[in-house]
Amino acid sequence: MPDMSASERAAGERVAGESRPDRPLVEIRDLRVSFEGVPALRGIDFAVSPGEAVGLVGESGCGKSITWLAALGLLGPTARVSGSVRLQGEELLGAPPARLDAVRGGRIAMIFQDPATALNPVHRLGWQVEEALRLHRGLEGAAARAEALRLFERVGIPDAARRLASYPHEMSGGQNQRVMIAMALAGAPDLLIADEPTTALDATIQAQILDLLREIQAEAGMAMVLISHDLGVVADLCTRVGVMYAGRLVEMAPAAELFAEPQHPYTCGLLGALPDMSGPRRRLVAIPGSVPEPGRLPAGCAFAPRCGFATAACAAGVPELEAVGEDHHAACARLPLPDAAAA
Amino acid sequence: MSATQIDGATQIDSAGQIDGAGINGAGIEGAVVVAARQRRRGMPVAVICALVWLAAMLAVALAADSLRPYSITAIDLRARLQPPVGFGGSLRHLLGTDELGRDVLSRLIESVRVSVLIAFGATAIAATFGTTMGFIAAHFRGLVEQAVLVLIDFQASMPFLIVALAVLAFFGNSLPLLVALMGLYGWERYARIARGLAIAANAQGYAAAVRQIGARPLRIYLGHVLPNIASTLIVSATLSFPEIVLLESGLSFLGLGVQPPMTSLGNMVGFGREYITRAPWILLAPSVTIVLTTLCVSLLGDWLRDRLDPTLS
Amino acid sequence: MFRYLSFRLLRAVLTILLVVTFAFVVLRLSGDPALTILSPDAPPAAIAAFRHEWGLDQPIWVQYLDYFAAILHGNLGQSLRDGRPALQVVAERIPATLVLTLPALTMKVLLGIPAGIYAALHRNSMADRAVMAGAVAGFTVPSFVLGLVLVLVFAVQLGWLPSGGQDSWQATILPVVTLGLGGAGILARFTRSAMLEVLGQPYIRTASAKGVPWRAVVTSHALPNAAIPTVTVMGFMVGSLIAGAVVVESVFSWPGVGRLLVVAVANRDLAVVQVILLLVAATMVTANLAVDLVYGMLDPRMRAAGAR
Amino acid sequence: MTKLLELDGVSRTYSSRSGLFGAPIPVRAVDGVSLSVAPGRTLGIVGESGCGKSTTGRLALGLERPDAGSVRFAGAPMPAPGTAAWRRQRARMQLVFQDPLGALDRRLPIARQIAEPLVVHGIGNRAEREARVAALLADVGLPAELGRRHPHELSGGQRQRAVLARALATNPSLLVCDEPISALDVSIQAQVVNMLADLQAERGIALIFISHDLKVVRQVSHEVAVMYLGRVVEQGDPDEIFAEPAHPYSRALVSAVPSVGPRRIERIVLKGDPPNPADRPSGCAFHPRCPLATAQCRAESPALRPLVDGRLVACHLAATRRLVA
Repeated sequence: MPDMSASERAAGERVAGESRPDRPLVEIRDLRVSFEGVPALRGIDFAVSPGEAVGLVGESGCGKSITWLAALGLLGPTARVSGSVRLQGEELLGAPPARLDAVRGGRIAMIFQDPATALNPVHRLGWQVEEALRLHRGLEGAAARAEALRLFERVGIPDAARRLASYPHEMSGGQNQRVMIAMALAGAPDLLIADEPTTALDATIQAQILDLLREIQAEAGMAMVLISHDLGVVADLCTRVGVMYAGRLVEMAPAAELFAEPQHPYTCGLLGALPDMSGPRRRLVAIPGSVPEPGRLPAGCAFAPRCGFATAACAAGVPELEAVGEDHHAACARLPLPDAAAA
Repeated sequence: MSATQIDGATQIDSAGQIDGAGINGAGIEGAVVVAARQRRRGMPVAVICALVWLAAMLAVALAADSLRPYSITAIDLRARLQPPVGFGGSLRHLLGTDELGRDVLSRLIESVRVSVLIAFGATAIAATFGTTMGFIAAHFRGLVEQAVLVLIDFQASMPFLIVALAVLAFFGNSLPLLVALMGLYGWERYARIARGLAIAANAQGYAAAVRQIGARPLRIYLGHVLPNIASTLIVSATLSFPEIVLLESGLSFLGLGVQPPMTSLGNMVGFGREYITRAPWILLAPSVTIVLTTLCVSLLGDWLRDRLDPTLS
Repeated sequence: MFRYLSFRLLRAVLTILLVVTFAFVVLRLSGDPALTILSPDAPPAAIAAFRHEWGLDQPIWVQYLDYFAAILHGNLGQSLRDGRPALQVVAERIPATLVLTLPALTMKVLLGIPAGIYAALHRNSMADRAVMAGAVAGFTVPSFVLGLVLVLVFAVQLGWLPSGGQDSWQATILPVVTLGLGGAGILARFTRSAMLEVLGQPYIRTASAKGVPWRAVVTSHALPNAAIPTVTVMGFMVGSLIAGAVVVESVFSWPGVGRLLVVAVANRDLAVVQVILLLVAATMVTANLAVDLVYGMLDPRMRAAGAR
Repeated sequence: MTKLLELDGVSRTYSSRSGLFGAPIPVRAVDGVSLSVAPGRTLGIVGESGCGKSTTGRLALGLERPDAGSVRFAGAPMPAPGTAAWRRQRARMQLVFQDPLGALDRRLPIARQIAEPLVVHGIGNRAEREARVAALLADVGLPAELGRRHPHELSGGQRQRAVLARALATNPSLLVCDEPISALDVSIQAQVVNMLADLQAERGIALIFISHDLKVVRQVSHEVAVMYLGRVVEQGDPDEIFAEPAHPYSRALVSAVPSVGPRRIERIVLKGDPPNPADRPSGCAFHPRCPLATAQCRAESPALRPLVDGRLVACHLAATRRLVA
């Protein structure tokens, strides 16, 4: 791992050093979601170990957000969800509402893309954080106020004491995202799901938030799932990365390995399509065609029509995730690719 | 009201450099549901019934002269207050007769024509006037826009029935005045919609794109903006059409709308009220017609809104 | 907040100004008052004298200012019918109207808002459909039809309640129910859509995601936000307390402001019509100001919009 | 090389007011910006939201008039917006928007929209226009039958191709692309970037490429300008600027780019938010967030001055820092 900051390295070593526990923190098995008969998620197997930072990347509509919304029962009544989501062995799908409420924000916290609309406009920021403290830590009144202040300071909100009494519209996007993070930390969760936490933010603010997430994850020792369409963001923060396409996981590997030696043609394509920040400029390798619509998926491998390696066999059946290396899995019928490195 | 304050402040880099905010996240679920909906094209039974009723009303309005069994003023004093068929009446007068022996069915047919024509005329006037005002506000901005907004505010904050009654008190009553008055009803909704959507299209959308191609304002507003917002305007019209019917029938009921010898639905209810105990059919026939018609247009409007324009509340 | 309120106050004054101007313009457009009042074949000298006496020979803007001054002095003209001050004639009728509209407003709120919330929370259920059907009926059935049907059933057929008059409290039941049912339908429909809109917002998902139980999500996250648009509709309903019963008062021969207006319009009693118009405008404007105040309390963004 | 478009010290101030009676607050969206672009070259403009890069693009196109400074296109001053001369000039310069779906009229088939500039400017007869539309569709790599479809029947990438085809219809010599790919999926962005490069090579169009995505700007630009709060803070060769930024803001911006590959510049995380354009700090607008700010920076606004290697930097410390580096 040539390029990691100190804190990243620390996080990596900690996960490695603690020897991967036998039982994952969260284990998702064959999770499927459909909306009014249209499949959005077509069978996801995924596990998160305690303390690790996992990235989930993919393009719009690939199901990366829906996976976790479904896992926490946050999809509307139009969604049909099947499969299994276990939190340290406890099944969450179909769990009673009271149990889910205790898990949400308590064991598993979530932050969202657009902090401006994700915070309630009519309540003070302090109140919104204190609500989580009351629900999950039983703190009331002055104790809750003091803890909220501590959290605000922890996530780097300047003038925190005064900001507790502010409303979301009085804050910038970056500050609101810090409040979201403070709110997520309020329940001292074991897992933080960050759903495109920096997509709506400017570049320099994005850097601030990513730094904060990295720090907090290392400090609190919690696991994190970072959902993003930006490979760079995920590469920065995560030790393990999953790539999704059209409602399925197509590749899953340690971050460094995934970016250095991608196996699935789609991952190769995504990396080839990214311009470099340094070195000579080269013509970008674009993936032809476009992402299929959820209701109109091709038969067999959904990526086959855009894939340079596809054969007739690819349309015959949906490939399953298979091990292609230590802790490295890919779902492609043509593996190993004839000339993967070239792509 | 608050809209003015908000768009005054957000002119800088309205390009919205928010990095692909729409691509990911919560939008997905919606997109999938929409995709699912688009595949099921069908019309609920209630909407079909509504359409049939409305088509019948329209046919009655257009062909009133040939459908009417009697003249609306044909008085038959020997056949006064005859009940409808099925309640002891004869086939000569299907819906019975009124206090002067006039055929209720004939008067109902004529009333439908008058009421429907007034409602259509008024809706057309309101839509045209309101949309024009909205476009003017969106195009000129600044003081012109503020003036239009004050007018919109005024119109929306005064109960229209009171204003209409005041105008009728001052000017007396005539059919053209009544139609023009009804035509002022609800113009502010079209103006709001037209202004809002035109500003959005101008800010960063198809209208801005066509403008920078070099098209003239008339081409932009009539050729592009109007067709694009037409569905929203039509939905809005179907929602305000029944209100105009109600307003006209209310005025006529009070004796201040359509004047005798002309007749309209509200007018019939108003005069029939005197005989509510002895001959309720005089008032029930037009009442049922009003309720069914407004109900059907509302059903159609709601359905159209769900189909065409879920953003309109 | 102060800036915001003074801005709203200015708008309110502007609205009143518009109403007065409207009344003036309409009055002048509607024909020469000299001819209307004196009859067209009065001697020219009498007409000239009348014009001079009432200032009708002055330039139009002087007339406009005079008109304004008269209104500011509370001089709103005499009723044609009995020559009494129009203001007094109207004021006498206000209590009778409030006896109908206040209980009706209570009924609208108590019936409409809970029904709307319930329907939104149980979207697409049978209860939702029933509420929506009731709501649609509430505004597609004109109040005079509803009123007459109620009379037909409860007064004529069953004989339980009086069909008109105001001799007993029972006489208020039918008009109040007629007013209340229609308004409750509109309010239910509006509350439902406001609630559905709010329930679809990302912050509702955030609240669920942080483990807030559904009941608390509804009461402390959704309701305060849904209240904001609902207040507008309520403001309109409060604003029409004085003249909101024009049709219903006519149906039940109720001697309120609405009935007075209808009679005044029929008799072209312009002074009375004018007073009612101004009164309605003033109530509406006051109600709207109250709405703005409530907005400021409910929505922190509004406070900021004014403070900026 | 002769310049096609020259912006000379242009400023644009909006007056933002709250409501009808609120006190107007002047907001300097663009403040004394001088830029130019030559035929066949690409000028990239980068910066965060509110930095004035979109307004600069609109000023360059003459869609808005500067309050100060001048814009010259092919040597002539820009006519006033809305005039006949201005409308005629639209044929020579075009804008590509961020959101292709919004920029297309969803009620008209693609082919008619591509033909619209020709109709507006009275170019060709019906048959000639049809032929031209077919050629344009082919140029942007869209199959001819797509011309009959409506915008919503196309994918995001196809729509942006259609918008490009329309922009190219009148053979413009200048194209301003305002965030042309940020609404597209990652796998589609590369398609559009490649196509833009090809079209420029074939037709010698001058491009102004406005984006917050530094990687893409580096990929397409011959020259790049970094903007902060309405001003250009650094301007020059993209390879040099992105490899060794001289202005502390550019440096932070470059270092903040999330990257899969190795990082060349140590990450600098700036404190605070970009300030509100309505409330501009004194002196150098960047000083409250700048890790190197001195007393001079707080008091004095730095001018854009050339460094030894030819690039322009607006920083009091840039010259000395270069020596140190």
